[in-house]
Formats: sequence, C-alpha cells, structure tokens
Amino acid sequence: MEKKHNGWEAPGTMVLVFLLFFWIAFLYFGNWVTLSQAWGMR
Amino acid sequence: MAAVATPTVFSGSRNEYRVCPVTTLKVDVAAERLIIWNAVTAIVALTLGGTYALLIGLTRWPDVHLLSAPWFYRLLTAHGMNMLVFWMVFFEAAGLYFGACILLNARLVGVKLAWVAYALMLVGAVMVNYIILAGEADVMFSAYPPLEASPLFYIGYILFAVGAILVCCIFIATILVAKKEGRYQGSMPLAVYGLLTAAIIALFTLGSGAVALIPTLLWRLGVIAGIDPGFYRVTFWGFGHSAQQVNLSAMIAIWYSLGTLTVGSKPVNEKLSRTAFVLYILFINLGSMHHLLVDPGLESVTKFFNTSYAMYLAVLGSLIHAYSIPAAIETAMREKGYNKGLFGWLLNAPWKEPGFSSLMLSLFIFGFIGGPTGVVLGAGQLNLLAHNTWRITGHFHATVVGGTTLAFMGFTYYVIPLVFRRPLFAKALVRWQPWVYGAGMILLSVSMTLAGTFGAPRRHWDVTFTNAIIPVQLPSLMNLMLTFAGIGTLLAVTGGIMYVVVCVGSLFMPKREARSLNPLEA
Amino acid sequence: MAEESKSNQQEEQVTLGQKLFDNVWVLLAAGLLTPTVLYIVWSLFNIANIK
Amino acid sequence: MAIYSPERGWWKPLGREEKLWVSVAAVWCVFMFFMLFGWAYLGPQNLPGGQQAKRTTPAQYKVLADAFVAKYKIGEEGATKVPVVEPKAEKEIYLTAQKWQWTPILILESGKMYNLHISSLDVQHGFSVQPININLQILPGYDFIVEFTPTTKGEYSLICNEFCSIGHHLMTGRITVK
Repeated sequence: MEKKHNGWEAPGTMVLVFLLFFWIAFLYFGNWVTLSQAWGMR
Repeated sequence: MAAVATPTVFSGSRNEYRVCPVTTLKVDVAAERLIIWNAVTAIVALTLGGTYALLIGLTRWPDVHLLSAPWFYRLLTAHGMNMLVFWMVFFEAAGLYFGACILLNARLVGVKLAWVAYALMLVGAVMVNYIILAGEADVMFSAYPPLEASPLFYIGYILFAVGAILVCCIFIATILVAKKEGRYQGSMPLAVYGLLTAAIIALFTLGSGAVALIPTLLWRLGVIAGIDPGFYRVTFWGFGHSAQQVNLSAMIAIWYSLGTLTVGSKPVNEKLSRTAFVLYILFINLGSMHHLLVDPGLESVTKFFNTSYAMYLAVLGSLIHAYSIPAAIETAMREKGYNKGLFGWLLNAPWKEPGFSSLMLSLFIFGFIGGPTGVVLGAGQLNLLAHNTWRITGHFHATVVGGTTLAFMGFTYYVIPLVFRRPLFAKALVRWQPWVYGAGMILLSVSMTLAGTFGAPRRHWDVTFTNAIIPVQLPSLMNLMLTFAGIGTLLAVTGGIMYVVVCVGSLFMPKREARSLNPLEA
Repeated sequence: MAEESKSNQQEEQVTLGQKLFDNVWVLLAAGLLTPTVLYIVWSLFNIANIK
Repeated sequence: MAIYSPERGWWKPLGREEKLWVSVAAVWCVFMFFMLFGWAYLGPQNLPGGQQAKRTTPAQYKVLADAFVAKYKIGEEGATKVPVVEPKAEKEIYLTAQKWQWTPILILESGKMYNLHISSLDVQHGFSVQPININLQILPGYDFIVEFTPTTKGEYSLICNEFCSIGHHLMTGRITVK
C-alpha cells in the first residue's frame, strides 16, 4: 500500500461505489413515488 | 484450533498428485477427474437450458409467439430446473472440489462418495428432464401444490438434492482434514472462505428443500391426504431463494479469484471481506421471505424483519464486496504503475482478457441492475406492485445470469487450460463472448423489468389475452419492452452458443500443460 | 520442537475474532440456526396461528 | 492474493477508506430498515397483515362466495355467463379464483372502504389488478381479507399472474369503480 494517490488507496473505486449508492437511493425513492398512484390498502 | 499443525504432507495418503507448472499448485488427480466430470455435466445442462431459453424467449416476443401454450409452460419448467438448479449446482460442485483440494493443496476426502454424489445428481437431473419433456410435470420450478406433477419429478428433485448435500459434506470434511493434516498454514484463502460460505448456505437450503419436497412426494404417492400450500411456500422458498444465495456466494468467491488471476489483486482487508461473508452466513437466507411478502397469514413484523435480512445486514455484506473487489483491482493496477488520474487503472485494465471482462461485466450487471432491483423489490409495500410480474424475472436474470453465470463462464476460461490442460479453442471468439453475453443479458433484464412495471405477468403465454372470456388490454409500451426482451434473448443466446462452442471445441484440442496463466496464451 | 513452540506462540497471538471466523463448526452452527429460527420457525408459527 | 492463505494475523483495523464506505453503507441499511416501518405510517398503501387471513376450505369458501353473488347479482357477461355483482351497502365482498376465471365481475364505489375476501377453489393463483399493478398471492384454504379503498374511478382488469396449469393465460376478470 505504499503507492497512494493523493493519500487515497483506491480513489477511483470510491467514486464508483458512491455512484452505486446514489443509484440505489434513486431507484429506492423513485419507486416510492409510484406508490401514490395505487389504491389505499391497509 | 489448539492442535498443532504438523506438516505431514503426502504421508499415509493413497491419492496421486501432479504439480501445475504455471501456478505451482499441487493437484489431487482424483479431485481433478471429479472437477472435469461435474463441469462438463454443468455445461450440458446449460446447453439444454439455453436451448429452452431461446424457444421460450421467442414465444414471449409478441410478433413471433413461437411455441404452443403447453410446450411453452413445459419448456419454461425445464428451463428453470436446468438453469437455476442443474447448471449452477454441477458447476458449484466442480468449484467446491477445486477450492477444497487445489487451493488448499489438499486431498479429497471420500472420493468414492463424491462419485456417488455425482451419480445421484446425474440420475436426478436426467429424471427431471425426462419427466418434464414427457409432459407429466408442467408445474414450473416452484411446483406449488396442489398443482400435480408425476411422483418421479419429486423423486428426481430429491435425488439431486441428496447428491448436492453429499457434495457439501465432502467439501467441509476435506477442508477440516486439510487443516488437521497441515496441508495449509493459518487461515484458508479468501476464495475458499467464500466457497465455505456457499456450502453452509447450501446445507440450510437443501434441508429446507427436503422439508418441502418430501411431504409433497408423500402426498403424490397417496401416503398423506394433502399438503398445506402456505407451509410449502415457506419451506420451498427456504430452498428456492437460498439456492440463489449459494450462487451469489460462489460467484463472489470467483470474483475474488478472478481478480487475483487476471491482475494479481490482493484483498484490501481480509477482515473486511471475511466479515461480509460471515454476514451472508448469518442473515442472507432470511431473504427467502421476499417471495412471501404478499402471502396471506404472515405478520408484517415477520415479513419486515426477514426481508430486510435483519436490518439489511446481508445487503451490507454485498456493499462491502462491491467496494473491496474493485478496490483490490485498483490497488493492484496502481502498483503496476497505472497511476494516472482517477480511472487510469480502469482504462488500462486487461479488457481483452475474457476472465477480466467477465469479472467486470458480472460485477456491473449484478451491482447496478441485479442487486439494487432486489433491494427495491424486497421492500414490502413496493413488492405489492411487483410480485409475480416480469420485474421479478428481470431482477433474477440480472443476478443469477448476468452475474453468476457470466462469472462462471469467465472462470471456465481458466479452468480449461489449467485443469482440463487443453488450450482454448477459437480464441477470437473467447475475447468477444463475455461482451455479447453481457450485452444480451443487460437488454433482456432491463426490458423484463420495464415490461413488468407495465403489468406484464411472469410465466405467461399470451399477454394479449386473445381467447379470455373477459378481454384485457395491457399498455402498448409493454409490447415494445417484450420485443426488446426478445432481441436481448437472441443476443444472450448467441453469447451462450459462443461459450458452448469454445468449451466443446477445447475438449477436442490436443492435451498439453498450460504455458501461461493468461488463458489466451496458455 | 522449537518450531512447534513458535507456532504455538503465534496461535496465542491470534485474536478471538479471527479464531471464531476460522472455526468451521461455529460458522456451520450459525448458518443453520439463524435462518431456521428466524425464517422457518417464525413463519410457520405465524401460519399455524391463523384461525 | 485471494487464492492463497493470508498472513497469520489478518484481523486488522479497517483503513480510512474502508471505514468511510462501511459507515455510509451501514447508515443506509439501518435507514432502509426503519423506513419499512416508517412507510407503513407515511405511505398510502400497505401489505395486508397476518390477522387479515382466515383458514377455510374450498367447499366452505364456495358457500360464502356463492351466497354473496346470489344476493347482489345484477347481470351476466361473456360466453360462460360470468356474474356481474354490485354489492350496495356491503362491506364484506368475495372474489373467487378458479381455473381459469375470476368470479364475479365486481362493481364498486369509489372512496368506500371494503373488505375484499379472496381465495382459490383449486390451485394457487396470482391476483393482479391492471393497470395499477397491485399483486397478491392467492392460496386455496386461506381466506385472504384485504381491506382497501378504491380511490380512482374506471374499469380495472384482473389477470392471473401465478401459473395455474395450462389455461393460465385465459384467466381474467374485472373490477369497475364507479
């Protein structure tokens, strides 16, 4: 782990996983919006 | 743990070994033979399942609508069994023997029993295929009672499962004996740890399957009067969904292995990766509840706790792997000097190498399509909008096909030169195979997901409802998505044919020792 | 003999967490028990309680 | 080297980046878990709970459903004379799944709360309302009671989305909301 990039071990991966995180959050909340069109079930 | 490991390699062992010239790993010849037979059988099952996939894919393409209704349902049943069970488990059996024996420098415990297991699985698989094609088990993979299949179908299913249980036990016995005999020092390699995770999950899976299927067989034989469909659903999905978690763990073990084989990556933190596997062992099987979210009779708390894998701890495991695998590749590439900018390591990665491209495509498809759709579908209230629609099918084609199958395919390109000891056939084809297959799977799974959001049901021959008594019209956008899914099927089947051509062709190449780790140069 | 005591010493240095993670039996028991209790038993209990 | 044994003591603290990502992931996981319960209060639509089901048998259920149809029937439709039912001033309404038809055709009032009973007389079926895409699993022997309020007017199709043997794709039905 000697060669670090601006003090980060794997900065590219960090960017990728945060992209993944925002993608999951987008899908999650995006799908909740569709619920409001449905019939009220209890 | 307290016992002192004494290095008594070879002593008192009847097993023969050879040493691999490329990896310098010691290979138990008896295990190698089992690996070869299980892997070849897996590819036969994949070929059968792929043929059925083409036919049912062309049937769900509205403008083609190839098969008749009975044959559509029949081949859909056969497709599910061959792909989800036979292809996966035969390949995993090969993988477990590989992990336990070759990676641990160990001898296979119970070679004869391993052949018995293979025979049981083979007989079970042949019986199930035969009885389905004979038209006596049009019940789908899930075979929900009171739908009736021939007793031979359940007997085949159970024989296969018993064989698979034996494989897991032999695997665990082999690693325990390897430790005792001092074949490896300290902890087992991470890849074997992942396979151990898969084997433990598999034991729960197969046990649950037995609890579901044995009473069903007794009912079909007339021993008991009936079987409660709710009981069957709980126990069957303890098998049906957990079996996919076995595939997941095996796939991740293969991801780590392929990272090492292709770019020489080293796990960034062993504790982190192993913790993720332990989270799988503990919680991932609770995910079977995903199938029961809109079932009658289960309390909301039961549903929420189980579908969330106890506070999404198994999802946390997956998110850890999603970081630690690319991070390991990145650090390995940076150490090789590809240090330019944020993504220089990624641009200069060996994309032409089939093991690497399969690994990255599999990571992408599982990580960005399969996994996230699973998290969304697993939220109870959202599942109400998706249960039994083609969204579900889209989700698991992104996980178990675009993810697991693609990873297994990439791994095969290493197994052929190193274990079969034959050079790859048609290397130009090998380079493109993961890309064609991956592209087809992305198109297929995304189209399925979107068609499902427009209401397309799964396991359905005619979404135009032409002969139904009360006419139904689903949105026209759904038809467009069904067409895209058809095109995706064609593309994926093309990739599948390329894979089978390479594998079968390689079997007829002259036998020789591998000359390099890179499968294109071996 | 010297080697043996050395490896003994190393064994001592390994943390409890690592020992647990390396123990196949612990993993096996955990992997079979948690889903059986939380998923199978709990779900079947729910179903059995329907009136 | 994932295919070789690690160094002896691999139980090491996480690096800075690992810590960052694991914390973000863990917070998100806990958030999603509590939101499962949170949405039950915030969301407009929920899963039917465990007490919303009763044990029955196909024969018992058929008696209840037939009585309901006979009481509120206002017409018939299609070649097989599927009954059309308008349950005025009735809260408990019955829907039957049987190979390969949803019976009866229901005419409901918008904004009124119903207890919709659904069960199967033969194999498992998939209750699926289109185009709003609400889906439930229907089992024989279980009287599934879904408390719901149709909020939008129009004609809604019912299809079956659980494989129920060879005529599965013929199984349809309708709910009209007035």
